[in-house]
Amino acid sequence: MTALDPAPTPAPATAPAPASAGGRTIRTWRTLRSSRTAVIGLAVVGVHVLLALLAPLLTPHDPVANSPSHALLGPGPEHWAGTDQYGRDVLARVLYGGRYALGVSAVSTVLGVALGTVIGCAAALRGGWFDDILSRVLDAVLSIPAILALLVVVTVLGTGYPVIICAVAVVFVPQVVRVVRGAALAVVPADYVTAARARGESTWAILRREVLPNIVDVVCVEFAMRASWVVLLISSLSFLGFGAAPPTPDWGLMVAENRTAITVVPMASLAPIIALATLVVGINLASDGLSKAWGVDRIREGS
Amino acid sequence: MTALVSVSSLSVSYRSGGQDVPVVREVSFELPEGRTLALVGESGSGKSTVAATLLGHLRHGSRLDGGEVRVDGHDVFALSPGRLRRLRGGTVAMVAQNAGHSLTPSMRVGRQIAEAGGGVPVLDLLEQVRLPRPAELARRYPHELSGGQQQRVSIAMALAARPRVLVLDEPTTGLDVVTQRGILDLVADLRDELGLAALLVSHDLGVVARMADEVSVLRLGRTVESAPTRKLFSRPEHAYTKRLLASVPRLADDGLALVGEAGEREIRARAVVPPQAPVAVSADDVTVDHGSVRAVHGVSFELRCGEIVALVGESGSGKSTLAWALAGLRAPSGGTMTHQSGDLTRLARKRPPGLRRRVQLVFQNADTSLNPRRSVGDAIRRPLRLFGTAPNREAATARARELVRDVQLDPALADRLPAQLSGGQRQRIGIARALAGEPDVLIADEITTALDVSVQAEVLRLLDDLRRERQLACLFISHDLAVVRGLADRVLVLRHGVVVEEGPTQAVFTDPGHPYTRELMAAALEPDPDARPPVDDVPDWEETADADGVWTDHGHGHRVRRWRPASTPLVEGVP
Amino acid sequence: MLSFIARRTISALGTLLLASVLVFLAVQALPGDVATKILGKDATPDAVAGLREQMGLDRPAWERYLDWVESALHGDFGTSLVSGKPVATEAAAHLGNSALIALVTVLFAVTGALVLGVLAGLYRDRWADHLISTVSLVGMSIPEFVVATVLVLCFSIALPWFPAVVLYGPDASVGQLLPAVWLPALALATVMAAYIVRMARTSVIDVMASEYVTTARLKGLSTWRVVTRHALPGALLPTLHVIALNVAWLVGGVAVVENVFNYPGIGKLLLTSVQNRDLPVIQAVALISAVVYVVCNLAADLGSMALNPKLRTRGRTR
Amino acid sequence: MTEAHRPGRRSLLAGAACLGASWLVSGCTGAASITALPAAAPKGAPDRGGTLRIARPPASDAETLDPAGPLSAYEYLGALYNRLVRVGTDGGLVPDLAEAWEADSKARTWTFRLRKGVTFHNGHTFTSADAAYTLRHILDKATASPQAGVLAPLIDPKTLRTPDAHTLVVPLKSPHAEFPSLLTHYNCYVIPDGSGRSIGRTGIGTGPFRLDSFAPAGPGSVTAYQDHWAGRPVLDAISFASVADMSARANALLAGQVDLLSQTNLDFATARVVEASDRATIARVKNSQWYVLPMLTTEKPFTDVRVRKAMKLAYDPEHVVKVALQGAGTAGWDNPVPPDDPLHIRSHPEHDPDRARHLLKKAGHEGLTVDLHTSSYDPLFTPMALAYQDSARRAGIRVRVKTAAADSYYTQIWMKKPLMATYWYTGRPIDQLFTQIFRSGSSYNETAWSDKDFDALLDRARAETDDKRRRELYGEGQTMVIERGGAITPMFADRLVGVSRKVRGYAEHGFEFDYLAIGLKGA
Repeated sequence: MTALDPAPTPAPATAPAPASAGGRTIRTWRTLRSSRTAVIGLAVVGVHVLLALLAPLLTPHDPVANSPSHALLGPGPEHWAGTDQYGRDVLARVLYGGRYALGVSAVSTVLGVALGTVIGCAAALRGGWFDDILSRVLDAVLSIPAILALLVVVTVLGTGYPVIICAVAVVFVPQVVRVVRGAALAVVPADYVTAARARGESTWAILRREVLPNIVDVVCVEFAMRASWVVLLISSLSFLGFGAAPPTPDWGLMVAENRTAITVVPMASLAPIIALATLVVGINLASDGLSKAWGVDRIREGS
Repeated sequence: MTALVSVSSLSVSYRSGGQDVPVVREVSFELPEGRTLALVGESGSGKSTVAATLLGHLRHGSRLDGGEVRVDGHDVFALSPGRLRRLRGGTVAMVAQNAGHSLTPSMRVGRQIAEAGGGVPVLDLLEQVRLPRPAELARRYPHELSGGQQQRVSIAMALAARPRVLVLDEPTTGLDVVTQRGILDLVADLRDELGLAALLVSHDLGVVARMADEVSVLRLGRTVESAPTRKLFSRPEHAYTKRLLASVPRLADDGLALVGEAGEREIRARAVVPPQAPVAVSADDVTVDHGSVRAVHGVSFELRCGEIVALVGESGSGKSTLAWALAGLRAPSGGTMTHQSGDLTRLARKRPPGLRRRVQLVFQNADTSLNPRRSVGDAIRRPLRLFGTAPNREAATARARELVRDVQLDPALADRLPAQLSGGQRQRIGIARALAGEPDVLIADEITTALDVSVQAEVLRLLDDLRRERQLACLFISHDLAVVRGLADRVLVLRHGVVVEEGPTQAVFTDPGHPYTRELMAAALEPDPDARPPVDDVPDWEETADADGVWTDHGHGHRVRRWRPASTPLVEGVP
Repeated sequence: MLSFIARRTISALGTLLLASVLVFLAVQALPGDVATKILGKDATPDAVAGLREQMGLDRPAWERYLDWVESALHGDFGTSLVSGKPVATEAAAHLGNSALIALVTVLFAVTGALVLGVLAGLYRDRWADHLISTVSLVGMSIPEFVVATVLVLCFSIALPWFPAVVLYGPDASVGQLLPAVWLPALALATVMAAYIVRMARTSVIDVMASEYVTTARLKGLSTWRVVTRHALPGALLPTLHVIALNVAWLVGGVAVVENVFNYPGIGKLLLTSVQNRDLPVIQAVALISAVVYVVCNLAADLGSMALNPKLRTRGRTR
Repeated sequence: MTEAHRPGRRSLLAGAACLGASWLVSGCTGAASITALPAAAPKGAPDRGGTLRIARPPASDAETLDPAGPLSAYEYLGALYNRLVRVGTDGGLVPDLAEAWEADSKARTWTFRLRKGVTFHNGHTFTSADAAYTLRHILDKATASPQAGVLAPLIDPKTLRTPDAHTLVVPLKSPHAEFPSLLTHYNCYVIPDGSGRSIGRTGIGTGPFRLDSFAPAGPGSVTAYQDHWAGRPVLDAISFASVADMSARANALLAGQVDLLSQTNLDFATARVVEASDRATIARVKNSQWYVLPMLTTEKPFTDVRVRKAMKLAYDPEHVVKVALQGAGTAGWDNPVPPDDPLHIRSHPEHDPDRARHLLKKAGHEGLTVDLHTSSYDPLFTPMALAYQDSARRAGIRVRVKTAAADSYYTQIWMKKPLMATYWYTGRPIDQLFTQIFRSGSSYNETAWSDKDFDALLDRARAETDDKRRRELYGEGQTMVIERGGAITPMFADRLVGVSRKVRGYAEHGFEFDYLAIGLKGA
């Protein structure tokens, strides 16, 4: 007896692709492709990653080698972006600088977001005293400006990569927790979570099977947002002289070193600025595109 | 004289996901002065979109493809912004569906009404819509009013500018049946008093029968049939209209209405529950508290295998709280609930697995009851694995496909995501998931309220089949008396957490003992223009719980809580 | 409503206490110490030891923390280990100067951002929206020290309209500091405005799509009245918290910009005190930033209560 | 808008261009090396009057005006005070508050004839009591003066005698022919009798300017002292501003807010920018900074003199000067005494990588690998270290350059790591140089070098009253330091001082400039 079944409401007529895990990634990829900003953003970030990885092939110059004989050159055939005061090739330093910026920010963002997500979900699900205490601690850490926290940590443990990564991760875990907790709180009262509770599933099982898959989009957008914020934070740190120690090629450090010579060799400062801005714009575009594609409500992010 | 409102071959499409989805296809009708036209159809039929075009409003992203809407002689879409604003103020006014959402939360109600212009004093308008203490009420914010009060404010706001056409978009959906009756009477009186033309949009045939002079039936954006109300209800011509009318349960049905292909209606007699059927669940003096508020107060009932017991009552009567307590989601603060194989007063998490799978819950809103990121097959497989009713993965998958077939769906749907299914299909999967644990007791918490009337009929049919085949005990929660009348063997009427009347459905419906039950039945709307309300006298009453017993017995298990006629006339209080 | 404020203040105090403990523990472990810093590179080991003992740096950490809290409650934040001046007055002077920048920044950033955000939201997907969104996106991507550097280059060196550097001490008068406030404020405002614009735009779009705004439109009200009376209160609500977070961020963000302009504000005090390992000053600055953060959040909560009557009349229903 | 902000025609052009993106990208090309920079500050006579604005790095938040103290606000001292004896432009001693001085036959007792008619800023006349008190103040433990280390072994404060108001007799514990040169240090500025406690704030002295206002690590100013004994200074006043960040100081100069950056050795890029600007220029001060790579002679492998010798022969100082300074300085050839010091000896061993390799093989350190610590504390440390690394590689020595944090460099690297980079200002008299930095046990002996013969030679040279003989003894001392010392001195660097184009009469020697003659043209 064919059910008197009116066609589904005019929801986007997506072809009923198989809904297995493979299907889900295809679906995500299609939604990604559908939003233009996400594609542009990801393309820009992709270019940056490529440039950073292929740096040795792209430029013959060693980013750290000093050749004072041709210091402070403007852009020319030999050095496309000119040289800085120690005669180091600016273009090479920008390319290698990409490694530092991308590497450190990627790792610390992953670390921070992973940690933040687990804590955020647990807080939202368990609620009660655990949630209260956690909010108190988060508020305390958030109340200290990131710059101060980082300055103190870096002066205590020095400026090695692991130190900076952990410091940045620790500093922005509270913000991630706040956002993820908000997103999870919106999912927890949903009936399918109540159904899981009615079945007597354990908290961890509910977290893993019901809550996490539904906030993965918020987490990804949060990841992209934080990555751009981290890149800026790291470059500010280097600018203040607390980040990468010279002579490592780092964009913030390059701006700091060459900013007084901006009228003589403008490219020495502008190249890292352009690189930094394009990378961050790329990440922001990607995160915007992602959030539009997945219809993530960025408002919760503010609460 | 041309009609006040004339819509000719209106076509509207909505851009989504890259293509243009047609929502309205060549709809035409006329609305003369002082007459009321009803647009009827199921969700997705485009009726709200058509209604909005009378005010020249198209939702963000939708586009006018063709046709014309002329109001008072002007083509609405050709008007300049200034003239469009005058039209919206003075000539056409709209009362939106969900009053709670259509009133600005940060503005006092009085100012929102005054803002609509027209110079009519706000207090007069509030009195006209029969709201108590207008002065005090005008200073309140929307969230401080009840659903009924909010809707009356919306109506007052629409009337402020003395319009000549009133557009009502599902004015009473989501309201309790008694409040709904109050609102409809108010609109009818105002319409006649002010000589307004009205365009009523609704999916509830009872409301249409009561209010409309003409009816236009819409399906998927196309006008299927259009006729005067009495003719349409008595001699429908189009198959879809027939089926639609047939699917609506009637208070007079003494069993479930089975609807044939061409809309022929056959009442299936209720299954007789053998008296010696074992008691699946018995609840004794159950009390549940919500913080300081007592939601359920001393409810007792028995539920036998194969029997459907209905819990009826308005919102806030505690019926859902009781159901959730039984399902183990809320711990009762008093009384006991026992099942053959164990005590149910403890939360689900603490119940032993053997007992936990015995009682299963099906949720009202099909959209949020299934995890959007998992296929429906997974949703069914999970309880199978958890309760061990399927030894391994392959057996679970096979069993799951079987269950999908049991709820009369194509097993191939198991791989789909919930978003790719219709409301009705999703609700059936909810039921299949409940059956995975092979329960004795199924709790259905308003499972048909959110469904279209045709889909509702099928789900009720499925529920009835299941309890017959599997000797399933079912606790059915609803606020729709007609649905309960057709499905349930026994019924309990709940008011403010207390059972005011209980007994076999036949007895309670033919001879309701308690005035509250009579009030509910009087307010129920039958899809028949000249239907007499089954009950007419509804005396004022008040509670009495004096020493010699709480109940008066009416035989065959039909009991009514004691009451006496109210000594002082109740102030004309509107809930 | 009063209970709401009381509860918020108590939790705020809890946050402050916890923040001060965190900072004290972190700064405790700073390598090298202030004594060697003060006596400079010519210091002989015994002079250093003498100074340490004189400053009480050899007492156990928790004892010093308790003393610090106890005296802080009386408003005495101890004396700076480097300059010997009482920390309270020094920090107050620097905070006052930074407040000048903060005031101008917040004025520029918040008003500008809200206007732009609302405009972008209203004219959604039209050229105004695209222009404002891309500009705010770029604004968000350029760190404030880059903006500061370029501003100095253009408006101090090439076009001498504004001073490149502040030559006055921390207790300079407002008159002396005023000409030097505009560039740092502009640098901070661009970054801060970018965040607020994006948030305002998103919330305006959501509110304009809500049912009550559509109803207001269908009542025949003018667009201006619909936006100001009906849409704005709802749109402002989520934006308030972002504004609060950004203002709190200022205390940190200011450090970088003040370094470029040598502006004697709380940020520069923060940097020098960390370099000098001047424990009492670091702690005072951390406490000040915590207070600013807490006050901003409290203000945001009060603001949202004003905008959203639901919160105000939680008690009275039906 | 202060008067300094009149937009000159050229700056407006530059401003408009700056806003145009094209100019930013092109930038001015061409490898103009340092030599294009002017040799010294702009010539010509200054106008009378005007205020000189100086931007200075604050010594520390606890800086004072006490010339003898460890943390004195350096730029104020030259304006407020005078010394008994000062160093002339030719490096020799020139009378200041002491008109003449002579020693007895064995150079044990020195008598100073003090100038008459000199008054302090507070009106008191300058007498021998003030001079005696100044020396006692330096030797006082409470002052913790760096100069005490040099003078305490020579002077017993109680034996100072002031026979009359204008004669000071200083009996020494041991003969010292060059004793007056020790009083040229800025710690030895003369302060009024008994002003030990208050001098830190009042700054009362006999100098060309009197104190107007002073805030530690903050702003301050001094005004011309009308009845200064050597006549009124050219300027009306000098205002000081503390700007910690080096780039911020440069920006202040470029924006025309200040006229002089003191105590700031501009790196090449900034120097080129300042030179290119139409408001400021560069004043070069020859060989004003002595750069040194001290080896701790108490740490392996530098305990072996052959290894020290090899480290010195292995690198070519001319290469380091060319690479690190781009020619703005002179090769040091491991001789700590600067070339323009009259006692400097010309002879030094030539760069000989093979002999270095041979010495290392004999010392058993074939293929030596050492860590060389550097930091961003001074812009020239890293280039010097890298230049030494390139040069020493040819002699088979592998040098690893390690960078440490700037703010903890002098507390955790200096005099603690076996090999690091540091610098001193030149202008110390040779006896003070050798006593403070090379005599065994001195607190500044950064190579921890103790050589009995060298110490004995120093004492003999001090006692030698015959100038020619004393010059030969100091010559032997220099050879000893070159041959056996632990200090590698690759170069003496010129200091690049940022100064406004309006400044005239900027003459700097021994890290101080002449406050009397300096002035502004077209102020």
